[in-house]
Amino acid sequence: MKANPRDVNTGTYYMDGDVAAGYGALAAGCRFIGGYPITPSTEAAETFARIAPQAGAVFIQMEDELGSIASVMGASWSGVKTMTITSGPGYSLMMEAIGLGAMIEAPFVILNIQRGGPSTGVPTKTGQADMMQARWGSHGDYEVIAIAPDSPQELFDYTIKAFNLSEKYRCPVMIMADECVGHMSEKVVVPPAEEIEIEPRRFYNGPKEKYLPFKPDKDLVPKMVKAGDGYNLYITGLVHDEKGYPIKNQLEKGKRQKLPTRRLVDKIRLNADKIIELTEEGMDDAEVVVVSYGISYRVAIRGIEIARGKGIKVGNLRLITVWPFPDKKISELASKVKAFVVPEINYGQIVFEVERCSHGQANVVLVPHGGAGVHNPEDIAEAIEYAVNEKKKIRKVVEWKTRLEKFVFEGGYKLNK
Amino acid sequence: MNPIITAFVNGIKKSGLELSNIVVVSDIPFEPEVIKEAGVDFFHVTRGRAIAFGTGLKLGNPDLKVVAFIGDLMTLGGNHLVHSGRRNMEMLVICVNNFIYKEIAGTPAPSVSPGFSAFSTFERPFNAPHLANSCGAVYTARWTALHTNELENSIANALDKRGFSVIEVLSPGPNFYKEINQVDSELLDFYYKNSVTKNNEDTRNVEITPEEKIVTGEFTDKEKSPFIDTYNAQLGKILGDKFIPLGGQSGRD
Amino acid sequence: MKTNLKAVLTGTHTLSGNEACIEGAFAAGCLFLAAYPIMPAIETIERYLKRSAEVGATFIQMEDEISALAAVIGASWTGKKSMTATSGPGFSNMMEHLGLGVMLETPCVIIDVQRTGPSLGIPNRAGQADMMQARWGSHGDYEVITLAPGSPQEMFDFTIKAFNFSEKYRTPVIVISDEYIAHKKEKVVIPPADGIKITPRRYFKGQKDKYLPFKRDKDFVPRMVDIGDGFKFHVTGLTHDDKGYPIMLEECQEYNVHPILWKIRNHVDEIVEFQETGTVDAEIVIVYYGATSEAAIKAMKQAKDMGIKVGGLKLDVVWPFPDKKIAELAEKVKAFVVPEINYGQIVSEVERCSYGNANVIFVSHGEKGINNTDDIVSAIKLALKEKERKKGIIEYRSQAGSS
Amino acid sequence: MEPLKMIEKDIQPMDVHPMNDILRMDRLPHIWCPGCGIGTAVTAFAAGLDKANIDLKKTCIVSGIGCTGRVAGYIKLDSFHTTHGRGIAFATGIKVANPDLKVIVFSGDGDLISIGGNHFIHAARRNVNMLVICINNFIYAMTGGQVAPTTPLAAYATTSPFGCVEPPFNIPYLADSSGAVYVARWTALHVRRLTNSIAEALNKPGFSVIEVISPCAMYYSRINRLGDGLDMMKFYHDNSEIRHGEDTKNLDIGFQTKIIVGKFVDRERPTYMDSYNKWLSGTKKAEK
Repeated sequence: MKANPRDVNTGTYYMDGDVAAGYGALAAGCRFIGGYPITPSTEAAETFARIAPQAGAVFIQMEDELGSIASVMGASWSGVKTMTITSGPGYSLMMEAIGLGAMIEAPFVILNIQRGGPSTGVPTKTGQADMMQARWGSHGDYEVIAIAPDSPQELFDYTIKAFNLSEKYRCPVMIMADECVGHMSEKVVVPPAEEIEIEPRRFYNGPKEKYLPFKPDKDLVPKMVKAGDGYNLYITGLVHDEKGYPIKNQLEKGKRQKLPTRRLVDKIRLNADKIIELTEEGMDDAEVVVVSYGISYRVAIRGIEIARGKGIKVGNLRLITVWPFPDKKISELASKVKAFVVPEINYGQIVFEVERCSHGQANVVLVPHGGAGVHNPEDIAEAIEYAVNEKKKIRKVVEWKTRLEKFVFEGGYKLNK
Repeated sequence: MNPIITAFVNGIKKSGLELSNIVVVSDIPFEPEVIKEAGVDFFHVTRGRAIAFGTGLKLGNPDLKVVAFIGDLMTLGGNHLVHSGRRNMEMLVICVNNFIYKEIAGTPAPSVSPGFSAFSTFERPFNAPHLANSCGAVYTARWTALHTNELENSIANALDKRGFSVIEVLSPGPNFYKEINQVDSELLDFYYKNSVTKNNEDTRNVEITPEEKIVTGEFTDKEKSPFIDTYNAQLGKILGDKFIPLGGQSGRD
Repeated sequence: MKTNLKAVLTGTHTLSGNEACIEGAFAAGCLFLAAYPIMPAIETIERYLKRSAEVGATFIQMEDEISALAAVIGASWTGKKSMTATSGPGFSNMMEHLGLGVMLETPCVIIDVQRTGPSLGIPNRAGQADMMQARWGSHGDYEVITLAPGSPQEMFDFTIKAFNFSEKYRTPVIVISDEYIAHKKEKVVIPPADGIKITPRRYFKGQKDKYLPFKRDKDFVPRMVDIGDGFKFHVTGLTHDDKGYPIMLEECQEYNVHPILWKIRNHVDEIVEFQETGTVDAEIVIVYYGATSEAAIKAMKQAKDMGIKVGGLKLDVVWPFPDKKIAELAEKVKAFVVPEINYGQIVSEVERCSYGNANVIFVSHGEKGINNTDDIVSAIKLALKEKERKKGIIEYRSQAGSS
Repeated sequence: MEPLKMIEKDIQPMDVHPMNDILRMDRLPHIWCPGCGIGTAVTAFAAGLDKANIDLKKTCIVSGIGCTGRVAGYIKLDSFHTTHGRGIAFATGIKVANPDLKVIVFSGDGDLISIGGNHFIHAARRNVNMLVICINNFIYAMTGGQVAPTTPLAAYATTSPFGCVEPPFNIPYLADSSGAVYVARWTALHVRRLTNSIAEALNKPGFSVIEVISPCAMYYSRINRLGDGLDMMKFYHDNSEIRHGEDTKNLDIGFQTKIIVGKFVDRERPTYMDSYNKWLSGTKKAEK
């Protein structure tokens, strides 16, 4: 299905990432955004509020993030594509509702422009420390899809893709951008509507009385209907059967009890290969592979250039889809290379996944950064150099001591003059 | 069956609305049979978020008639209640209040909801109709589980209103699944002896206190432009022809 | 430090996990609980309320879990040891304030009684699917300490430990139990008050005008004072310097946040606790925690009876994870068997730390929940049969469960 | 006359600022924009603290997030800058855990009424003994001018680019109907009355709310073309009317309409701790 020309503001723009995400959402056919202002994601909400009414879409600023995500799920079941926009603290507030979204299989998108954390942290500067939260933040077992764009153009493109994935797999999809990308102004090309591919909602077309809201198709994803179309829906956040009716705990009787929640994780895990998107470069003879995502990828490019200048063979792997994690790819690479270098703007999150998937075959070096800034490419280059020269197998993640750390803790840096 | 649910189902029928257009959002799980019988769509969402979820449903499809059941005494969801009242979001909120009995009776309450009995018995409850009224609800009423007939009519009236309507129902709280079908006869007796109906009473005077009788009745009934009308009017004024108003099927794919 | 004598119910009692937890809290000197009732954590609140008058402890039922944890953090700064109790959905709501607790470096204890998730799940059925959430649930970088008791007695002991850890490292500590332990009634031995080790709060003792709320000692833990003692301190959830004043710089972020992680990461060996049984010559090691303990121990016995060399590693402290221990065992054993009531959480940590040296067999959720002894035994057999070193987790799915 | 008296007290030798005891001088200059009313309110607050004659050692201040959320950082009391909207919840914990403390929550309209609306109404219902000072500048200023639950109908904001479509809250009415015992509203122009009001409310047991209408020269007045801070102050001067004891339901504020200020509610109700202690002694008796 192609995008509706009414929703697409075709043209070439110079805009920041947040704005591009707002344009992308509308182009993807988003009809409802419930949001709450939070730096640094507000511009996306502002953009949507400005362009939505002309396309019959609506932006509502809810009273808090709890309300905004609940309204988004409501709107999703009313039959429209929906999104919410937030950053770290708001994202933490949404955790309970994300579980509900996974449970009632409402397709919706969350745009999280990450900032420095924890808690209020550094609101106006960047961070990548919500990556694990995206996967594990809500209680109970569920799987989500998370995408990490690295430029305003990608925030446009991957917002559309996020909508498509959420419709396809009926699960919450997170766009885990960061403040740098969100506030970076670059050229953004909005293509004509006929060049934008849109995944339509998987509506049920059979006879009304036969409809089961949670009866899966072959790919484990059930079909949806709209509220108010006379299907007599019963949708609950409790563990439910195919009809949607809650099932009770029968374990006291000592019986086996099959839980339908298994499908919620399987529908992503078994389709992981179709979902995962990566880019790789220079892998053929690489001794060290740099694994990065989001803004760190763009910094890593420079770090790799420096290292290559010293004659080191470095491969560059970029995770566009961070969740589900490309276990197989990393595992495969691990048997070929000496080490992985993972620069990320946190003190170790995705690096542990890389460590897990490398199964002790390659060393893993973390180049950390606390946030409120990006890496110094020299640090990445030095970490690469270290990794290529390290002969031993090291049974833990090596945390590279960055220039910043040395400066702050050893260089006599004074915070209070 | 719980008298409130029965009254609710009868109330919808009395209102003459298209049943398939009604969506019930609740943080209390209903028995599936009830929903099947009522012929409405039903969403059981996280605690306290029924009103916010309903807001999304309404704005996603303005043709829907949304009814939100809140069973948590507006604790978790209090904020959504006051803000939706302020916006005058078109929806009916039925607030099931099980707090009062314990407050007033002063004796150990029957275990209507295990675990809740001992808590905070010293705290003053909200004057729910007044709170709703003060933040802009167009319709407020209070009934007990005993006033099934009045409750039915009230629900039918409220569904007729365009705007944010709140009906508080004093009842044993169906906080947990199994209790939804249980009603305590002792409690009904208590309501019978201790309530008085005063329609159109100023909501300031309907606070529930241990000393006075519970005032029931329809308290507020006013006209105010609902959110979607205000939205369409304001944006239409500014944007003119470019604006695609909410409502009908215009904005939907 | 002495405990309040009235607070310690010395003797042997039959208590449920939830009740034992509160007794542990009182024994540890807890004087404040803010909570919002939720299944299956309600009994903790009831027990607290029942005993609060004689102990002199304060209780408030807040309007939601968000405010409950906020109130707990506030109360902790008044000098009272504070806690909250909740279950999955409430725990999710607390995530933002878990981050605040970390940033303000406030000692407090959160009891999460896990139930089947996600979302509302099944309120009266046990689950273990909040394990990763406890570690990663809030935004930003932080480390937490999480204890996973496996019996009412451990509920009692670990709650005391949790308070001690939280005071020692000035951080929120999570005790992650589940519906099964919470409602299981068992004999709980409460020692005399003087037999209970209590870590006192690390108060600042110097001059008033010299106090800096985030000036770290050598172990990276700063010292605390109480509100109302005239220190006129300022604390903020923003990135801050030693004074607690916000500074929005990259350097300050490094200065502030990195030590918050170090104070846990550099003391992992002191924090991590586990119980080992028969791992010396084991071919297979069952890694378990919390509610699956019973089934795991039974399975171990059954397997031993069959002549299989099987050992057990019970994780008492789940976070920080005992990386070294697992890595060390991985080099000796053939495989790990990890039973969990979820679809794979701690098992991925075991996979990570085994560095490809041992197979990792995961016994998932099981349709039998905590009663999955036979599943574990079958998984052990599967582990023995597997000659190849597999990459990735091998999931054992019970016959009845496969579809 | 209070601010003057304060200066008199310290008049010789003047090597420290007269507010040195109450403001954190090492944090100045503050972050607020020129023309903003928060600074004025903070001055009034400092003077009010002085006038209230309370033990400052036993007083603490809690803020949420936002422009006004930064107030706690400038006040030399035990001060807490917490998460967005949770100031009242945090303060409730402090107050209940240690009832000897005097707790003040100083925050903005978005923080207290939007995201923190639930805590606001519940704390009022419980009648937790605290003073809430709510700066109302009709907009989210820290994040750059988004629509707030106090933005008047048809006023512009960045997330209501075609005019606000939601009627605003009448904060005194909301506070009153939830059960606050002391409710007043002033503008940033009414410094002396605001000071007196703060001093009075600080000595009032129970949940007290003071709304302070404040100009936001950077966002609200710029987006709506209302001039600078001084123009807003002039507007307040010409358009505010003092009506003590006015029924709180008549206190709606429209876009550039008359603002009614004054003290509206001053009543007695048992505070949370009163009820709690009463209940506690009751249970103790029952146990005996």
